[in-house]
Amino acid sequence: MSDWLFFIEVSLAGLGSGALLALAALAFVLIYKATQVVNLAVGELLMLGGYLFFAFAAGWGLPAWAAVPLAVIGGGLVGAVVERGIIRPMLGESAISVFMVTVGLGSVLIGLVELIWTADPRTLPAFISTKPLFLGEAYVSRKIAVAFAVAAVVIGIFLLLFRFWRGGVALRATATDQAAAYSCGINVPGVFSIAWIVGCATAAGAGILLGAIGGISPTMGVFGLSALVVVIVGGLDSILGALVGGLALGLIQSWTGTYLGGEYTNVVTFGILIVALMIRPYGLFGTHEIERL
Amino acid sequence: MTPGPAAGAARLSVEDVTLSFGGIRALGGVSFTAEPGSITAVIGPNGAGKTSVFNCISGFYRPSTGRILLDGENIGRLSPPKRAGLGMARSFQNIALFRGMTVLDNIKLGRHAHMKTNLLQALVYAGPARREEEALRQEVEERIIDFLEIDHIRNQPVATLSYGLQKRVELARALAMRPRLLLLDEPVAGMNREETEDMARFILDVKEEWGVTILMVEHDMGLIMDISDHVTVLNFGEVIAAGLPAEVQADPQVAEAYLGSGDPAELMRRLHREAAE
Amino acid sequence: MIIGTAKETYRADAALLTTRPQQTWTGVLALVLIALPFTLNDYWLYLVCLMTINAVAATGLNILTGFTGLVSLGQAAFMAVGAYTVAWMERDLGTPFPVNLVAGGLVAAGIGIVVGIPSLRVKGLYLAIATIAASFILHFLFVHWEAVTGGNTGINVAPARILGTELVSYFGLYWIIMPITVLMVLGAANLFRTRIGRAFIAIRDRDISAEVLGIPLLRYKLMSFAIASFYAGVAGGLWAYFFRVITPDSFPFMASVFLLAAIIVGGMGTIIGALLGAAFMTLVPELLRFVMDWASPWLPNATVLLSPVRTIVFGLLIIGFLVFEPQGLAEIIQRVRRFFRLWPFRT
Amino acid sequence: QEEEIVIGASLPLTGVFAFAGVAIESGLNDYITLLNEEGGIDGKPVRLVYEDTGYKVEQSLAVFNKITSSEDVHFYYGDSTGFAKTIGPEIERSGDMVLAGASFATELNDPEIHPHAFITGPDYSEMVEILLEYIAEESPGATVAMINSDTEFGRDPIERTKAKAEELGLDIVLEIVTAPGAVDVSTEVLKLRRSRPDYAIFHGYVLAPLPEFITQAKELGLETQFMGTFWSMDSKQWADVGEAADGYMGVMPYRYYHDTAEDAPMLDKIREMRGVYQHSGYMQGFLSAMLMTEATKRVMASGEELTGDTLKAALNSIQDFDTGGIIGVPISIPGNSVPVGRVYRFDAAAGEMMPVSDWITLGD
Amino acid sequence: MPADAILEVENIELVYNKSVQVLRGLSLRVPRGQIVALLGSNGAGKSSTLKAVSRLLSLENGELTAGRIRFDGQDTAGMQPHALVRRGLFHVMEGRRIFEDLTVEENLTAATFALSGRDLPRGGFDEVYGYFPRLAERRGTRAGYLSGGEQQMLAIGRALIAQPALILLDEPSLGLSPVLVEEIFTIIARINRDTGASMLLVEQNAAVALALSRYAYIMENGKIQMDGPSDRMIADQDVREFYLGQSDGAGARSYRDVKHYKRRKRWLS
Ligand SMILES: Nc1ncnc2c1ncn2[C@@H]1O[C@H](COP(=O)(O)OP(=O)(O)OP(=O)(O)O)[C@@H](O)[C@H]1O
Ligand SMILES: Nc1ncnc2c1ncn2[C@@H]1O[C@H](COP(=O)(O)OP(=O)(O)OP(=O)(O)O)[C@@H](O)[C@H]1O
Ligand SMILES: [Mg+2]
Ligand SMILES: [Mg+2]
Repeated sequence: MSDWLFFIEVSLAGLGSGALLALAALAFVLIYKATQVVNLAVGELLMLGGYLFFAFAAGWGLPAWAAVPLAVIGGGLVGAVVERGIIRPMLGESAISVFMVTVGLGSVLIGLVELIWTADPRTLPAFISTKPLFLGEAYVSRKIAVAFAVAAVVIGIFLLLFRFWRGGVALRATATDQAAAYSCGINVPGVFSIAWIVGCATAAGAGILLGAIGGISPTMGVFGLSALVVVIVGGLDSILGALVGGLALGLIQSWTGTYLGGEYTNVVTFGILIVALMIRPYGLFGTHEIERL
Repeated sequence: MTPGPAAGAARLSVEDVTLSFGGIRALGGVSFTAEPGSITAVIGPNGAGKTSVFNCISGFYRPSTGRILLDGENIGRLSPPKRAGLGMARSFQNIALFRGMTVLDNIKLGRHAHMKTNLLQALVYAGPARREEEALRQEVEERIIDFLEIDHIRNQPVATLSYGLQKRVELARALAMRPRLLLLDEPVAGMNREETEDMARFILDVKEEWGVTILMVEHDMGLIMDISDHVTVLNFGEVIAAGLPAEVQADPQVAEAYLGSGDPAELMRRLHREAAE
Repeated sequence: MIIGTAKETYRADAALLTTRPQQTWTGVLALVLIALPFTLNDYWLYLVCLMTINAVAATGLNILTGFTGLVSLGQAAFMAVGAYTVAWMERDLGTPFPVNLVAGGLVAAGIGIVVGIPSLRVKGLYLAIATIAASFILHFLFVHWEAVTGGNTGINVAPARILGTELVSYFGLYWIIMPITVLMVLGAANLFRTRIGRAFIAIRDRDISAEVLGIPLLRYKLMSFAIASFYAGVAGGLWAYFFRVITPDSFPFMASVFLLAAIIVGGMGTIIGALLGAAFMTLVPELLRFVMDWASPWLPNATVLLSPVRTIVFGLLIIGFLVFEPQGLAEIIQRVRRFFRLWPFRT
Repeated sequence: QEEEIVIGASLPLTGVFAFAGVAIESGLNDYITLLNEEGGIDGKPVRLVYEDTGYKVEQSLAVFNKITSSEDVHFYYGDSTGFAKTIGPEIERSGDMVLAGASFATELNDPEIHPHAFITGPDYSEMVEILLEYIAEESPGATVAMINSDTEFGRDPIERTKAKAEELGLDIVLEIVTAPGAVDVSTEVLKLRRSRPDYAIFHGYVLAPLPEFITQAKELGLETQFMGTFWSMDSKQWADVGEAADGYMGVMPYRYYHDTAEDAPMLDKIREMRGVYQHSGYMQGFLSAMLMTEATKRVMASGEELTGDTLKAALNSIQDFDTGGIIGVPISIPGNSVPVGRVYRFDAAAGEMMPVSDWITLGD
Repeated sequence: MPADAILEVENIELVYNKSVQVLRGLSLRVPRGQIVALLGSNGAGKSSTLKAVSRLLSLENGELTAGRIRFDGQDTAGMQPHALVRRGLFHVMEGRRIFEDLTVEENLTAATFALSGRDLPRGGFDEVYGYFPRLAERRGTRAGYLSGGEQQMLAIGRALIAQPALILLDEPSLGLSPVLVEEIFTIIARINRDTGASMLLVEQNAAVALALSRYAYIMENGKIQMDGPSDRMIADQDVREFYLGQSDGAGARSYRDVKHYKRRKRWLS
């Protein structure tokens, strides 16, 4: 096999996992855009999505076309409850405090999953065909291809929404100044709820895809850290950043894994993060915080 | 112990300073001088670049060209803390007190650049560190807090104070910096007549008793006319007039760009009458 | 009823312990600390030592995050740096333990400074994430720099020796861990009586105006990082002597989260907060063990529930304190104190 | 002397290793129950005292301290390599107990450094060596890929694997170290496709991402034979994976629950006590309890005091010992480990692991 | 005064953080179509009163413990702040509070949410740009980079978009140059005249506020201390002394002389 073909295959695989990263990053971005909360529990919400799907598909024996939407809706519901229960009372508190609340939330979710499903890793019932897919001569795993397509469509929809929909302004206005948003007639609690519901549902959806590829376990939330790197590099409030950052990181991880070895992916990932932060402290596409005296 | 300003009032010259943000030119060659021991006012329409000039002087912005001279020495390259060490102190347009600290600590903080305690001394808190802290405490209490009549609030967290008092604490903190040059950005904005009078009294007293050069941005023309010795008018980042208060007020260009018809109350009454008809 | 004491000098007003009851209680606490190792069994003594080590690291983190406002999720990695330094010196140099501890602190401080460099450009959560990155990069070093760190296997640490005796029992170790902790906590308390501590707080509140007021930001932010990592390094060094082995997984990322949680629960930006938080967060999982023991007659599989319940309680504590008691345990203590001071008059 | 014999244990009943911890707990308890029904050791009952650790070193340590400060313990069962290494110095210092456990770390198998440690089976390197001996036997000169996770557990046998392969004339054509927490293995599979090894040996995983690996490799038409070590060899676990699991092989030091070999009276007893399949961790716990109590019995018979030294000497005195069929050959404990194992192959149709080799004892 | 009031505040008490009482039985009313001024020294509770009316208090841990507020004849208790805005009550908050990260234009777009259920403004944003040409020039700039005055214009511009029935204006002249103060007040008067919007105006510039308004309240320490038609207030001795800076004679006294004058307010004892 030629080196070039191999390189292309490796890159395609990287783009595929990059799309998953982008989807998870989108969950960060949606919530951040409206509430300025960096939700560190995105990884755990991903995990929850995987387990919900597992419960519906393996536990209740529902077919995939029913279990997938149910799990996504379930994720959204959890988002609504979390927003109502612990995020709204934190309105007006510092960003760091809310960030830490989500750290606590992550821990609670892990505990709950362990309590209900134990800590054993599990495999999701297969719902994506395993027939290999060839782009020309290059092999792509079908699951990865499906993940890529789903992520691309979802991100595309959100990009359009934010471009042409007035609600995007409401989201950002709310994030900047809640009192002022209220005074402009924006339904601030509503915006909060929507952002969390949609963000968590997105995370749950990403979790199903992730689980289909690698199985589910209470530790799969660490994936959230990679997605976090994506949003930091791409810019916390930029959907485009999530997309570009996700694909880029997917590629880079794939290349490092192949040419340097899997043990290097973390250093390289975080090394890139630090370099990116030094060059562009607010990410590639993020907005600068305005500081004036 | 040497209370008060470090060796006399300073002379500040701003020479041909320009500054731009991205494409926007905020300052286009501004020059003026603040004479030692005087009150110099900088006025001008909103967005004219007054705060930007202050930021250039205190080192928060780096002008693209021009010089800033303190007693004839170019300080344009010094970092803000170094400039503070030379006796430059300022208050901020949007109050910039440290909300997590008490009034006393806020004021003490002003002295930071003049203190010497190093990390090791601080961890042990014996000998020099303790002596320095005690001396500072005494001076702050006896000279500044007493002078500005804020003894009743010294241990309160600043976040709970009303706007007027916060402005006063800002002044106190600036005084703790042993200023030779004091920059005040809109010291009486948001104050009513009575509070403005108090502040005017403090500014005059600081000038006289502490012998400090004062540079002040303000929109309250009444105050400017009454207490300043010299006025510089900025518009679109350029000096359009300078001189004694009365001269500047009479300048038609200034009236047009900045002062308006002169008596807004009269204008309102007229509008009102029109509306009623 | 205790009424505020009138202070006659500025010095008295600035003292660390200003009231008679405060002095009394401090005396009592000192006696308790001395009596502890004679009364506790190994299990409790182990927990006390662990708590104390965590308290040092949390105090350091509190200086950085609680007082200077620079959020770090890398404190455990700095502990690891200290621990490795101590382990390496014990193994390859054989220097005495006080030297090793100080060196551990200094090396950690050095690394802390490097990690802190982005803090000038990068703020808030972006910085927190840079520290996460730093800790993963350090972890990589621990695994791969085998000559120094022993790779995945790690390093076994020889016991600390003092006057020819080896400190191997918890009883013996207590006598180095506790005094060092007391000294370091006192140092931190002193820091905030001086200009340096004030500068930190100013940076936390609003760094750009602090700069214009004469505080060199880079220098102080790095100083804060250095102090925090020094504390972490010493704590890590103590940890190394306490557990006597160090591997790359000794200080997982969760340990950094644990320390941050400890200062949140204890109270950010108060000296006592870090101590209370470290003690509380170390003890709660153990107390849950007893709770589950008691519950076992009613809950058939109580032992199997312990770990998930612990994970949940850990999360709930963080959430609960942030939502309902953002000032942490320190504030609760303050309220209790106010209550007794004003007692029998309620406010 | 003591009224009863106490065995202490830090068990991971929850957390990522709970599946094993729970099985080990049953195994330990069942053997001790059997023994006590027969009168214990010299009429003294044996008691297992344990608590959950959640597979966290600090928790294990807390449990250890809690148990040893209230009980007189001479045998302790630990839950992880990290714990074993951490508590090692304390065990050596106090000198009054032997440490067994769920860790098969190569490092613990050094009587010089860990004179009071004991592994109920081959260490991880020995496991891989058993596999390599099998490969060398079956297809001399075969090409082999090593796939290890980037953890202490995963990296454990790498050095010795390479050495052994060279000694046996096998060719290591690919070394893959997977990133911790990585879920997507497609790039690794691509590497595999490029070098097309005859065998690929996984180590450092429990289950994920092995099934995905195998599935993708099969999709691509690779004929590589995949193999694993003890913790990824449970029969039930592979049965859950389904079709993809067919043909997966690996090394197992014990017999499986459903093994109906004739010379295994203990397995019959186990099936009597437990009507359903037991995880292979159960066998490990069961055998650990057997060997620990056997050593205790030997020391007490000789009238010596129970200390780390005497117990360890008693363990090493075990020669050609019959485990009641848990292991299919008589065993000896020359050092810290029991270097015996057998290669099994998963049969998806039967849903069971089937032996494909004889018992292989290293060093023979 | 005519009975038809768009806003009636009756005996409200307000407590922050469950401990600090800021308003103590404050009452006032704004007749439909009129401008009413609310004056008072720093910390008197003016902004708090406005926040109580627009119900933005909850964001700052404030709570109304007594009293009633009626907007357009309806009790506002239990209403959400944004619902009030959509019914036509717009609060221009103290300190501008524009959305720094949004552009000028997006700031105006955000204000269109107040129109939900009603028609979009005819000229779109042009009316606002007509009043404030400077904003038109900078419509693509992020609002955080505007100067103080420009930001104030934007804040008022947002209110204009919302076409409210009542505007609460909190210190609109804060930090504005004299010519802009004039301009902004002229525009406020025009808006009042053109659209008939009622206004409750909090202002430190008492001269302007009294000239612009028909009726005025003066508050101290959370209570109304004085009220009356504005033209009568201008003539009051205390008001002249403390709010207009005029001593007995006609002209304003100089700030240079203030040291010698230190008379306590009569209503504060
Ligand atoms: N950091 C910055 N980035 C971009 N533009 C800026 C920045 N700071 C100021 N400007 C622009 O520079 C011009 C001058 O601003 P400046 O704040 O100096 O005005 P000012 O004279 O103080 O006005 P005001 O009286 O309203 O406070 C304004 O147009 C402003 O938008
Ligand atoms: N969020 C808050 N928490 C606690 N106290 C507050 C809060 N907001 C205001 N206060 C206090 O309530 C009092 C009244 O404040 P308010 O802002 O209403 O005064 P104001 O009349 O608008 O003053 P100014 O002219 O300075 O704007 C002040 O003493 C202030 O300290
Ligand atoms: Mg300005
Ligand atoms: Mg106000």
